[in-house]
Amino acid sequence: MGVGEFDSSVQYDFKVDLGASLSMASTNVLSVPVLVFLLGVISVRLKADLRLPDPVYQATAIYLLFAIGLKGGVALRASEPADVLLPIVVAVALGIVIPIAVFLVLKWVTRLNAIDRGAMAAHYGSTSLVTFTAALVFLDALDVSYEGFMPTLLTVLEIPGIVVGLLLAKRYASTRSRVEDATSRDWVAGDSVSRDWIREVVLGKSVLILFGGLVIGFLTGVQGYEQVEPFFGGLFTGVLALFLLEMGVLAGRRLSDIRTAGPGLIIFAIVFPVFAGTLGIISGYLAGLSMGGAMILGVLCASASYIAAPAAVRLALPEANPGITLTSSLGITFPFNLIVGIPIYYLVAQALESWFL
Amino acid sequence: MGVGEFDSSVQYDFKVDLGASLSMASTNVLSVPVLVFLLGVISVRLKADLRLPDPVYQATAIYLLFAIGLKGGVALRASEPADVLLPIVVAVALGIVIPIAVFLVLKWVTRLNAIDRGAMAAHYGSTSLVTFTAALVFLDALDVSYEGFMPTLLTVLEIPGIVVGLLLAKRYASTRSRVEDATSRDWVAGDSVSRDWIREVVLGKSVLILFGGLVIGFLTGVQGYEQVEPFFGGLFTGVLALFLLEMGVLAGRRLSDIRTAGPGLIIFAIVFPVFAGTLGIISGYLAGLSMGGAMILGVLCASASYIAAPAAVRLALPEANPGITLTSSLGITFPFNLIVGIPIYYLVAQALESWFL
Amino acid sequence: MGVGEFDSSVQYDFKVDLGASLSMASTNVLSVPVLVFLLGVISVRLKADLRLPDPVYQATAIYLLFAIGLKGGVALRASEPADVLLPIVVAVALGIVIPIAVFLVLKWVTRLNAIDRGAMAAHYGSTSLVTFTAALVFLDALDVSYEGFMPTLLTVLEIPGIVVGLLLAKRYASTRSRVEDATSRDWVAGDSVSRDWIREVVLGKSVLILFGGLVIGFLTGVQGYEQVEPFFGGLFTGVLALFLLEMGVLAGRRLSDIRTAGPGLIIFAIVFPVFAGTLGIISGYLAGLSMGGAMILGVLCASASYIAAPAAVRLALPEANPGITLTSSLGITFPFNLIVGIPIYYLVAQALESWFL
Amino acid sequence: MHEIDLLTIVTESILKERLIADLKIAGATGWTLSAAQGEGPRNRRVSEVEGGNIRVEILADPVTIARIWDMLKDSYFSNYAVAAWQSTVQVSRADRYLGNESQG
Amino acid sequence: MHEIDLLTIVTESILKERLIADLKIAGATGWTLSAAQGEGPRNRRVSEVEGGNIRVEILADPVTIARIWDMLKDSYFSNYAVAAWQSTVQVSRADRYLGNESQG
Amino acid sequence: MHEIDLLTIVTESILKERLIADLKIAGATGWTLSAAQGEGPRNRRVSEVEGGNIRVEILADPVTIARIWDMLKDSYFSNYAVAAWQSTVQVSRADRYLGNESQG
Ligand SMILES: Nc1ncnc2c1ncn2[C@@H]1O[C@H](COP(=O)(O)O)[C@@H](O)[C@H]1O
Ligand SMILES: Nc1ncnc2c1ncn2[C@@H]1O[C@H](COP(=O)(O)O)[C@@H](O)[C@H]1O
Ligand SMILES: Nc1ncnc2c1ncn2[C@@H]1O[C@H](COP(=O)(O)O)[C@@H](O)[C@H]1O
Ligand code: NA
Ligand code: NA
Ligand code: NA
Repeated sequence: MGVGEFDSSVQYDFKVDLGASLSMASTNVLSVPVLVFLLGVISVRLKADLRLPDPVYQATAIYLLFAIGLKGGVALRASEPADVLLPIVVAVALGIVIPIAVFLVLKWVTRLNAIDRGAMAAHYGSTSLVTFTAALVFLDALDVSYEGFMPTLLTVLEIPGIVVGLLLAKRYASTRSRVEDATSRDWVAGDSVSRDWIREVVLGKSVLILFGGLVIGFLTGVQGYEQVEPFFGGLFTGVLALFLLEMGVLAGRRLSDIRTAGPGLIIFAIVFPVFAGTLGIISGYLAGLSMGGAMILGVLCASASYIAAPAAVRLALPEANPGITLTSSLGITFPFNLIVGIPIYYLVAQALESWFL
Repeated sequence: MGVGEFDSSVQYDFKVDLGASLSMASTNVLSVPVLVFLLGVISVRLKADLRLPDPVYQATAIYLLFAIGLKGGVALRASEPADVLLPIVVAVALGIVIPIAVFLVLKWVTRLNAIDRGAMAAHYGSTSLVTFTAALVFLDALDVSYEGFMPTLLTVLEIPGIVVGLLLAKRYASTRSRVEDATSRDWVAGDSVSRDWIREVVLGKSVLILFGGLVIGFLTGVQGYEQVEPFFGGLFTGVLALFLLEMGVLAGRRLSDIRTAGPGLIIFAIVFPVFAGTLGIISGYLAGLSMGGAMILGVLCASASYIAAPAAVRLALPEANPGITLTSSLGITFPFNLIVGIPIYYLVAQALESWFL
Repeated sequence: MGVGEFDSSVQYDFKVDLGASLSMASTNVLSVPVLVFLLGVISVRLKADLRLPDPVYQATAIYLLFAIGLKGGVALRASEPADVLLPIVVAVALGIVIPIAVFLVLKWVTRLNAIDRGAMAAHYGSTSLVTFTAALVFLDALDVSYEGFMPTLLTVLEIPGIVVGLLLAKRYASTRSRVEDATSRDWVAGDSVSRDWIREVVLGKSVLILFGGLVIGFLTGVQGYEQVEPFFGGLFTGVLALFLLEMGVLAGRRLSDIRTAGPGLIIFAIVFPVFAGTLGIISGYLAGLSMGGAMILGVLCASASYIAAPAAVRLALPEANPGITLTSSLGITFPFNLIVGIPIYYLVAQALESWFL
Repeated sequence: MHEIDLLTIVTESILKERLIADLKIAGATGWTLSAAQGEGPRNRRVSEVEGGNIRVEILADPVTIARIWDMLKDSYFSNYAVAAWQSTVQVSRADRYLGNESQG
Repeated sequence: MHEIDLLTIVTESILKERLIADLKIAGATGWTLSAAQGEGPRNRRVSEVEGGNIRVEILADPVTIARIWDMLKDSYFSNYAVAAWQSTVQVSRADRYLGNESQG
Repeated sequence: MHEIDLLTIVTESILKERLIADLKIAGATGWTLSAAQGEGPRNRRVSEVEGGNIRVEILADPVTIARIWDMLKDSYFSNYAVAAWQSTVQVSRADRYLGNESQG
């Protein structure tokens, strides 16, 4: 077989990959949840916000968190402890490294002050349940398998990033308060709440539900899960779609703020996830995860929190500007990940697979 | 074979039909959704209104609209464009003709002023999602097939009737304002909102969700639908039942107003739907629909809106008396259609079938 | 075969029973609904109450009541009237006897006044839907059959206990009002509402939904039920789990009040259910129920109401202290029944089976 | 603009139907109700299970408001969790809020 | 502490978007809205189907409040179910509630 | 009837637990809370994601109310979206709304 033949064969393979990639990207974009998200965004443009009633939206969030945890717990029980340990350690490490990277990179590409950079670090150091879930739905649609204990990594990655981000901001804040006096009154309040924020973050409701679901799934096992499968399993993708209607509205409202965000922040909100996602995929392979699992860890690293982190930051770091962090995480990074990021991380995971597995 | 034998054979066939008709009527009345509707009505009589909490009711409406649209979109994609075009054109025509008929007929049988007749035209020119849905459930229970793109016709018929009804009322209103001066101050307000009402009607939330579902179903196709089928498909009839509990309460509250409505309005609210339904069935056959499809188009014509139209009329035509329109559409026509209308339209469609198919 | 051998064989059987009992108890404790209840309790301890939004919680209650009624009605239709009659009569008798027993026993073990004892009688004379449902889920998990018409007994037992309890308290109240004058002003109000309370109790919303579901199930039959089975059947255990999250929070909030309840009340709240449950099981066998059915009747007798009864008592007997009744029924008896009571009643039913069947 | 009294009543949600009926008996021509939560010195409520408090506002003439206060004192204060306060506000169409009895 | 006017408007929930737009046109710098139910002498509403009433509070200077009253009289009172009342309250940062026009 | 102060605070719903704790520290014996939405001049809120505003009413003696105002100025105004206003109302059982400290 000559070089020419080999080349053309490669080319041929490449064509197939391109076709496969396109069909895969369209599987993602044309899935009901992603299309519903776009419907939500469009409804904001048409000034007819298709929001769910608040209590239903909150119940939907509880459902998704608990269902993800429950399934993860059932799968965790079926896993070998040895297989789970290294990924958990790696996830904790990523939860510390990523927010520090955010804090440093933002100093370089934007003019944000340390408090806002710490707030951003808290958001990007934590994870997005919905992005994670959409990636699972995506892999399921492609029939690609992944480790069942991925929700464990979601739970593990939720907290450390927020704590590290807040600590980075607080370190600066305490320095400043010694220098400036005009704002000292604020810092009294800042101090008086300091006892609360670690508790608030670690024992937030979303973490409790997710973690509670994980433990309950672990305890009840496959047998107990079967009784509730039609509710927590069968309905999952449909409920996710409904939830994404609301997320689309919330993201759509942020779209008009993007112009004011400045080019540095926009570039960051798109490029950093790809960087963090690739880091997550490589770490996943090093931790022994399958291709699907590594991709999901990449998605966790690439995604930014817009529920747990904003709440924690608002309470513990009220001086931070939520306009900046929410526009970036909810207005740019979330839609990017949902629509093009997920297929990209899948391609990256595929491309890197041969290096590791 | 003599005449007598022929006669008796006809009689025999007729007996079978009667039995079949009765069993069909009881299939309808004894279905869970219809019984739940009656439970809602009765609960009002017992002064213990079994209403769903408002946010849940609203979420249920979103679910029903979206699920209907979604299934319609999936089916639309599987349809030949040529098969769909004529029914759409016919539906638009019905959406213009019916409200004009309402406006004229009401002048003849009631003493309503032009504004209230325009409001009635808007209600009866539009459609009722729940009546439509109950008819689908009815046909499914009888295993009678219908065109999958019927939700497209529901979407098409939702708007024109409202616009035509409002235009009829507005035409009178502008005439009047030139004559009478005492009410001129009101018309300032009437004018200042005139820019809004077409937008309000065309881009109302219910239309957007229904139409959004249709487009999403079309784009995602059977493959994408499968992922959300347990939620948007499997649960559909059950959620409809829950929704009808609330509809029963709302209709039950209107029942006591019927006495005040006057005989003309009561007769109209029962006879007009049968007339419009028959018109719809005939038009459906002429447009090439199957028996099931023609019956559904009849149901769409026979049903009166009590969500989209009341909201649009309240904003665009505040002088209209909602007591009249809601009592008629929600208190009389809706229960009539749900309980006896649906079997009647089915019988009419069956009876006319041999003329057309 | 000698005595020794017989003995050892008994011992052997006993060992098997113990193992089976333990596995059965763990089936109960490790079921998702019970674990979710514990998650709710723990969340209160962690000061992060995992409550559902109010409207969703209310809708969930409507769903559970209606679904239970519906299934019961479908099953009732398939039952022989003769088989159902005796259990109904027995249930009514239990609904009268149990609250009287509560009233008398409490006089003996506590220092509660007659009004609070009447309130307690109303609570323990009525039933708990969730305890009942959890028992059904438990039996389903063990593949133990029971009569399908058990929801009929639930409905029958809901009301009489409340009425008897209130009558006992009222009898005392009217005596007192003739003696004491200082409180006479209150009794005017007490009298002015007296016309309402029977109506409030008998036509309460929860009774209406449960009873409505029963009638609808009976009318629609298996055929009608099939259309809504995915919603009202398939999702049932999952929705129950969600509901128990809220129940766990409500019970958890009561836990801190237990200390103040006094030893007499605590002992009563645990021992009386076992007594009433055993009475119910025996009565069930005497009424001709199967082992599963007798156990469920026992659960109905053992359980205390914390929705219908508190509402009725608050309106009809405002002088009663809800702190006492809710702490006892929701804070002690409900968790006791859910976690250890259900397996106990099952063991009791098994132990007594040979005496009756 | 005319002066009129505004009475706000916060109480257990379970009393909704009864309170509204009593307001009408006392002569109120209207009311506005919102859902609420709360804590107070008594804090002995079953509403925890039933969905919190209701917050009801009534615009009426002083005679009607006084009658409502009496009704609250007679039938609500001793047995139920209630907070109530009154102020004077200005409205433009005062006759809407005046019952027939007190209009003479 | 400074004196400022507080206007409370209760009306049909379907008017939410329109009312908020009109408040801004009238010069209000803010508003607070809660869901409500109610009954009144007119009681002719479609909102029964649409989810009840809204209760909107507006803090503003007397000029702005007067403009809102005019707006209500012109466009709302005749056609819609509305109750509105006004009182004077005290705030600590009055400038937040004053529009540009009336600050001169 | 007795005079008492009524303070209304509208703020971000995320602050619910913290605000209630702070009210108790300041000496309030009770509070009533409703869900609300709103817009104001600052309008910088995360609550959009978290479910809007809360509207809290506190009946208390002037000393306690003044303490709450101080608390708001120190810890809330600078960092959070807050509107607050105060008026004087009449209640029938004033002692219910007075803390121990100020009753002397
Ligand atoms: N000082 C107060 N300020 C505002 N609302 C109060 C106050 N005290 C009581 N309330 C309200 O009145 C309800 C009943 O109070 P209580 O009777 O003390 O349980 C509480 O749940 C609160 O909503
Ligand atoms: N006297 C009143 N007191 C308190 N609220 C009222 C009163 N009258 C009317 N309302 C409110 O204003 C709304 C509209 O009243 P109406 O225009 O009479 O239907 C009612 O639904 C109530 O919420
Ligand atoms: N002029 C106003 N009238 C009524 N409520 C206001 C006003 N200004 C602000 N608010 C309320 O206070 C909240 C916080 O305002 P802000 O701090 O300006 O975002 C808003 O969301 C409104 O609910
Ligand atoms: Na991340
Ligand atoms: Na129609
Ligand atoms: Na019982």
